[in-house]
Amino acid sequence: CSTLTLKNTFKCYELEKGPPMDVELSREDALKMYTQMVEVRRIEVVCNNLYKAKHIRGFCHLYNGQEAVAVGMCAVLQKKDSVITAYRAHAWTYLMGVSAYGLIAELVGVKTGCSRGKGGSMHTYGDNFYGGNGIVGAQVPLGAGIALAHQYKGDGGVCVALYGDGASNQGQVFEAYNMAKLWGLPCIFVCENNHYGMGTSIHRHAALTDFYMRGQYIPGLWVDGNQVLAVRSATQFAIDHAKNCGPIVLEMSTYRYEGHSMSDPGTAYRTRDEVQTIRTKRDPIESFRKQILQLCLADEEELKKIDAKVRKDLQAISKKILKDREVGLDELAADIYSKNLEPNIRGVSGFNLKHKNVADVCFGKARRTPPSEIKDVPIGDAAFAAAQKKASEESKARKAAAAAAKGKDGKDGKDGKDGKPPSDDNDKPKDAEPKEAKAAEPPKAAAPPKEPAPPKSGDKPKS
Amino acid sequence: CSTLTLKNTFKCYELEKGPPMDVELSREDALKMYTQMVEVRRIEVVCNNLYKAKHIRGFCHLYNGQEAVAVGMCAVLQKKDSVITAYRAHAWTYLMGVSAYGLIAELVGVKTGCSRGKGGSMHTYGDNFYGGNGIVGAQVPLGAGIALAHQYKGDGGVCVALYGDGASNQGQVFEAYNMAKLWGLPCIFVCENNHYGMGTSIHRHAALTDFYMRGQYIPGLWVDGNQVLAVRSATQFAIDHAKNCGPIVLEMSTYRYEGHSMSDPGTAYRTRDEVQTIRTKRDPIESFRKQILQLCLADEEELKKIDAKVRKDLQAISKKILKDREVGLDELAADIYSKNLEPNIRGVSGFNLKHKNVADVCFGKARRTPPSEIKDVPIGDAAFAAAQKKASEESKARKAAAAAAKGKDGKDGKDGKDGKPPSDDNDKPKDAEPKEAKAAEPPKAAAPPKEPAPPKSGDKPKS
Amino acid sequence: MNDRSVINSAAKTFYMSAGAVNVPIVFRGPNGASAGVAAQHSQCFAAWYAHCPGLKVVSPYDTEDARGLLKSAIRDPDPVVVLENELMYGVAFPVDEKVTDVDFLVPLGKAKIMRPGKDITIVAHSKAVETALLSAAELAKKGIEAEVINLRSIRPLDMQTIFTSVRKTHHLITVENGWPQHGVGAEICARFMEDPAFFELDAPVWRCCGVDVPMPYAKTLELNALPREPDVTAAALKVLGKK
Amino acid sequence: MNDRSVINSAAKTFYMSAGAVNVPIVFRGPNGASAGVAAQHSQCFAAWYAHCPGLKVVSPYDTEDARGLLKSAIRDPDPVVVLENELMYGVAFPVDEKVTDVDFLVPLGKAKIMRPGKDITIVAHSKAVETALLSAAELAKKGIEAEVINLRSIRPLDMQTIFTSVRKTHHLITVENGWPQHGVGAEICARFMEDPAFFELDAPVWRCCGVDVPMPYAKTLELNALPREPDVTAAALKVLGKK
Ligand SMILES: Cc1ncc(C[n+]2csc(CCOP(=O)(O)OP(=O)(O)O)c2C)c(N)n1
Ligand SMILES: Cc1ncc(C[n+]2csc(CCOP(=O)(O)OP(=O)(O)O)c2C)c(N)n1
Ligand SMILES: [Mg+2]
Ligand SMILES: [Mg+2]
Repeated sequence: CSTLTLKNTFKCYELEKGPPMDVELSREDALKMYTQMVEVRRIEVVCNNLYKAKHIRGFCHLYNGQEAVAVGMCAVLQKKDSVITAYRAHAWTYLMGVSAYGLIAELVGVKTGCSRGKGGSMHTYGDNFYGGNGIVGAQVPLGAGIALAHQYKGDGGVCVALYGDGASNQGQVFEAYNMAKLWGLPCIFVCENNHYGMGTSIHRHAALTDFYMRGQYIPGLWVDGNQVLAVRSATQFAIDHAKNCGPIVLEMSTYRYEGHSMSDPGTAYRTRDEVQTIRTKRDPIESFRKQILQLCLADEEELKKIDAKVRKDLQAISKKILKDREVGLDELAADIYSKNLEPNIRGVSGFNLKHKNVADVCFGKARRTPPSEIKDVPIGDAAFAAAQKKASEESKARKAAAAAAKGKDGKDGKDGKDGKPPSDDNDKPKDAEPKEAKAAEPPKAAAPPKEPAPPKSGDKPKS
Repeated sequence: CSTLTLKNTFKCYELEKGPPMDVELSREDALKMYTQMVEVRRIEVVCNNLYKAKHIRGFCHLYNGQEAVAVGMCAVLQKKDSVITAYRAHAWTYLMGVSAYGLIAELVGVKTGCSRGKGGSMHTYGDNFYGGNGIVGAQVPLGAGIALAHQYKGDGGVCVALYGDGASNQGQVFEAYNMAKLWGLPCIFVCENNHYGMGTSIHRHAALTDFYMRGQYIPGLWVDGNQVLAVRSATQFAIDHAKNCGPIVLEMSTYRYEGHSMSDPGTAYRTRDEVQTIRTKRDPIESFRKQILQLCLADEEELKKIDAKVRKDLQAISKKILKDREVGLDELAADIYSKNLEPNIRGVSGFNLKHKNVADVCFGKARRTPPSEIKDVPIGDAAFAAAQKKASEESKARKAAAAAAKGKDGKDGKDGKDGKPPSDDNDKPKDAEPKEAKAAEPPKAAAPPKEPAPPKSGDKPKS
Repeated sequence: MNDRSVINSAAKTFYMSAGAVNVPIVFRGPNGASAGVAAQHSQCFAAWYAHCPGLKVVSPYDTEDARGLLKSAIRDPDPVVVLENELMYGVAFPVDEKVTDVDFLVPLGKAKIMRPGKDITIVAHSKAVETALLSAAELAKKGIEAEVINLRSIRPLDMQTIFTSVRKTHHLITVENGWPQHGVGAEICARFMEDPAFFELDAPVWRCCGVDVPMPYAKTLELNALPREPDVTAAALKVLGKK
Repeated sequence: MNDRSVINSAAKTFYMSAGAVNVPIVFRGPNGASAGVAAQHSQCFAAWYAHCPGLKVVSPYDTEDARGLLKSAIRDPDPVVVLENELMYGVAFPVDEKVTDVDFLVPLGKAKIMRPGKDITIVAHSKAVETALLSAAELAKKGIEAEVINLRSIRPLDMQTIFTSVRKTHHLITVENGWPQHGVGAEICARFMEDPAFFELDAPVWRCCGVDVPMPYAKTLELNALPREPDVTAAALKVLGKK
């Protein structure tokens, strides 16, 4: 195991301290992450070729250049954690457990695809991987919802919700921020800033290009997203934060080498020079390779072997996939509903198709929440009220203790100045417990659940 | 004219300085604003009574307690400026030029209403007043669009887009912020913070309750919205800012005395005490009355006379309105389209209604943009490109001047390092002029149009 | 959460994932016109949502519907949109004891015959069922027995119940408070065109719908913007050739 | 800008303001299925928008439509939704010289007869017009003369042109790439039920629509998810009782 000091990799926003700058790297981890980065890049090379050969159709968004983000993050995510991302989803799909075969086959549209060829490039799913999403920004509130499920189930998991720099301007992102903060959700918002939307540079689409600050009242961390070790550290830091203090925003500063999608040559809105400079100076794989060699965790030969093996394996996979078939026409009307109610589905000219469920022969099954998992825990406003109640009880306890220490009466735990019982306050959500009576001033916030420090970003008016 | 020093009325966010604290108040202005505040409150009293007597139906959102905001703002808005707000629109409608008669009649649903009774409480319009809007937050992007129209027409007007504290969490508000900032729109975003959404206190709906900071990269100003003079100063300040530097966010801190709408008693989520305290200590009318008396701009007697006259006038209006009739059934199918294409409109049971246009007999007419007003000015991306071009030309001019000063050749105004003409750069929006070739670094923003200083809020990471 | 999210994220995911990810979510809320709330707050979304495969859409009328359909929606593994009517929130209906049972469910996708009849079928959903029932009572006075069908589900549409009824009555009108174009009645008309039941009709199907205008505020206009009992009764008589 | 804003702010304002505030705005963009882009990017919004009074909705097919309808939309004082088809962006059509005139307009609300015929009417919009024309060519080989109508506008629907055609052909099918339920064809069926032209029909109206599923990615499924020439031809023959 070697120790290594990170440089220029983080900027903090509303955080007392960031991730540690000294990181450990074992030979095992180094080789694993290196291999994964090489794999996900190679997968894209294969996809690129298959697209050009017209085996893949429609949209196809490549991840080349951004590999360190997915690999670094997945290096520390655990089985219980979940991920949701946008349409640039290949690397994520693979790292979240879908085989390269299942992934590429999906893009080719054959039956062996992880969505049986019905979803295509943007719609791949796995265990705790809630997919790509073709609607810019739509996955972000869904991610907050998944985080709410983690909180509700108390399973200790966090949700990573990824979105691009372009998506960061979507209103629904801000709605998700607000609710995640209010409810203290274990959500890690990750902006993969590759510096362009669909042909639009960040300066043309975002009024504030410091994407790690855009949570405003949510702490943020800027990360050099082309350094896999920085990403890994930042992610561990973010997981700890999300579990203990609620949401956090990570900006992974990175770059995409290819066009936005296969139909974009990627040269109309940026110079070839710009792309070339990043490729030579900041390539995530190249720079990690150098780090590994410098630390003597592996030698050149070993790494070359990995490269060669990955290349060979994927070539074989790609070849094999091309022999696979699409699903039969009977699946046109399959799996529209998990519990279908109308056996006949309307075809182009009449109700001549039969619905069927093939979910069971696919990689996953429709999972229903078993009654044992349904809990009576407060969420949303109820969670808020519970937190208020807890805070109020703690304050009573403190006062009582203080009073006792001074030898005064403990007032039976009530502290209403005018002697009203606390339940006199009408401002309680349904089902909530009574809490302290309010002052005539507009009410102050109780601490949101699990949030130890109040937000700071708002406390600095200049004059 | 008296001078008066404001206290505790402003907090600045990302502004070098706020409005002046010394304000002038003439007798004329004092009496005008006082009268208006009394009028808009009285209008609401009348509406309240008419509602209880079942003459007004449906939603009805009263403005009591917030009068200083509308009156103070309208005191400095000019004819060329425009306003758009939400459903709590009575005071705004009146102050933007609709008569009390037209307004109240609209609520009663009669033909003399400013929307002929077809719009009701939330849908009233006037010259440069783009209405109430029943969809929380929807008016904010519309307001940014109106500001874009002011910019496009170059008419020197600004748009005031008002929204509540609850609405401030709507995603579309953030989308409007972003585009307003990017395009340097003359838009004044105004959050009327009355401390509650629909039964939800700000601390339960907003993760950051400093609404004047929520533009983040847009400067903001907190204003004591119960002091009409503070509101007036802040508005003048905001107009100047909007015209010269682009958007600004004002938070008008205020309070609503009544329930959210007539169906809400307004006591389930706040204490009676809270309401009472504001009424006695911070009432906008009472405190302005005191200021006027203190400054000897008028005497008690005069103000009482105003009160009495307003009361009497509105009583008369209210009485008269009740004698008015609803529009005829023929107007059910009137004014669906400005230029209708299908003479028969489907009634409940067949195409038995006739479309008609009554717009001409109403207070306004459908206004089409005359060809003479259609300009070929760049907006959006084109405006951005134009600004870039201007900046580039200025920089060339500077360099040429410097070179000339040093006795070197001016290079014909080209400064491409490799001798390429500037038009070699592919990153230009359609219709835009060629601009300078880019460096290999991700591009830097050109100054947005009309925006002299770069945003500051983003420049302070802690570590 | 806007309409596109409902469709794109909830309705399509099960299909796109080839059955791997089901979306057991219920969207519920007031739908259609309330009283005096004007155009922006009065719109029936039944046809919009029901246009989209992957969603199930129900539109309860009375207490039994409201309880039974919502409970079924919650227990269902697919996304269900429950379109409630604000005006019905305050209306109490007598209910059978079984309705209060914790396991009382109303099956999704099945219509309910509210009143049997042999002369004409009146199909409606949500508050329009009330209008249909009032009309049936009125028609009864004229010796006409109308069969009133409460759709309950808009997607899937329980056409079998309607076809069966029409095989008996040979006449059909639809009543809805939503707009006509591409509405619920329109689909029922189209289904008849495409089914042998078409030849059971003794007259074309007729639609009573909300007037094709945004909802006005003024009371008289508002009242006249939605089908009322006399409208439905008149339509029924017309279809029956009695007028 | 989501769908509700289009409806609530643009469509309803003129009515709510009793004609004081018109909203001269054009919403344009690709609509319907493209190629290989799967469920989230393939949806026809024609029926959704056309459901709502206050909007005008057009759906161009060829170059002439695209230019003429867009220009008319821009010059129109009301909100107009222009639903373009991504797959047609790359298709060149020969055009008459007049089409290139700066003042060339295609009137909103009027359908166009693309090919006259006397045996059956085929109504379509957007890319489905192509399918209808292909089918008409195929039918011609069998000696059947189909009249193909390009709707151009979905709201208002130019029913007069369709009625007139059917008075001649006595047979009608509709073709659309959108989903069937509450779709464009459904409304046309309903309008026939309610018009004397109903009695001109020698057979019920038949719809060819997109299959009632989210759009799959796999090529064969995708191809089969939309009506193709043989589907339309078969439907036409069926309606004509020739098969
Ligand atoms: C709601 C929505 N608007 C527009 C689009 C078209 N679109 C697809 S990707 C994209 C750009 C997004 O850029 P960014 O978020 O930076 O992600 P990146 O592609 O760089 O990974 C746009 C505008 C869409 N799919 N959905
Ligand atoms: C999009 C939308 N969501 C919900 C509602 C219901 N609603 C009406 S007013 C309101 C509260 C808004 O509060 P705020 O913005 O603070 O304005 P205030 O009423 O205090 O003036 C809500 C939730 C609505 N009209 N539109
Ligand atoms: Mg990007
Ligand atoms: Mg409020």
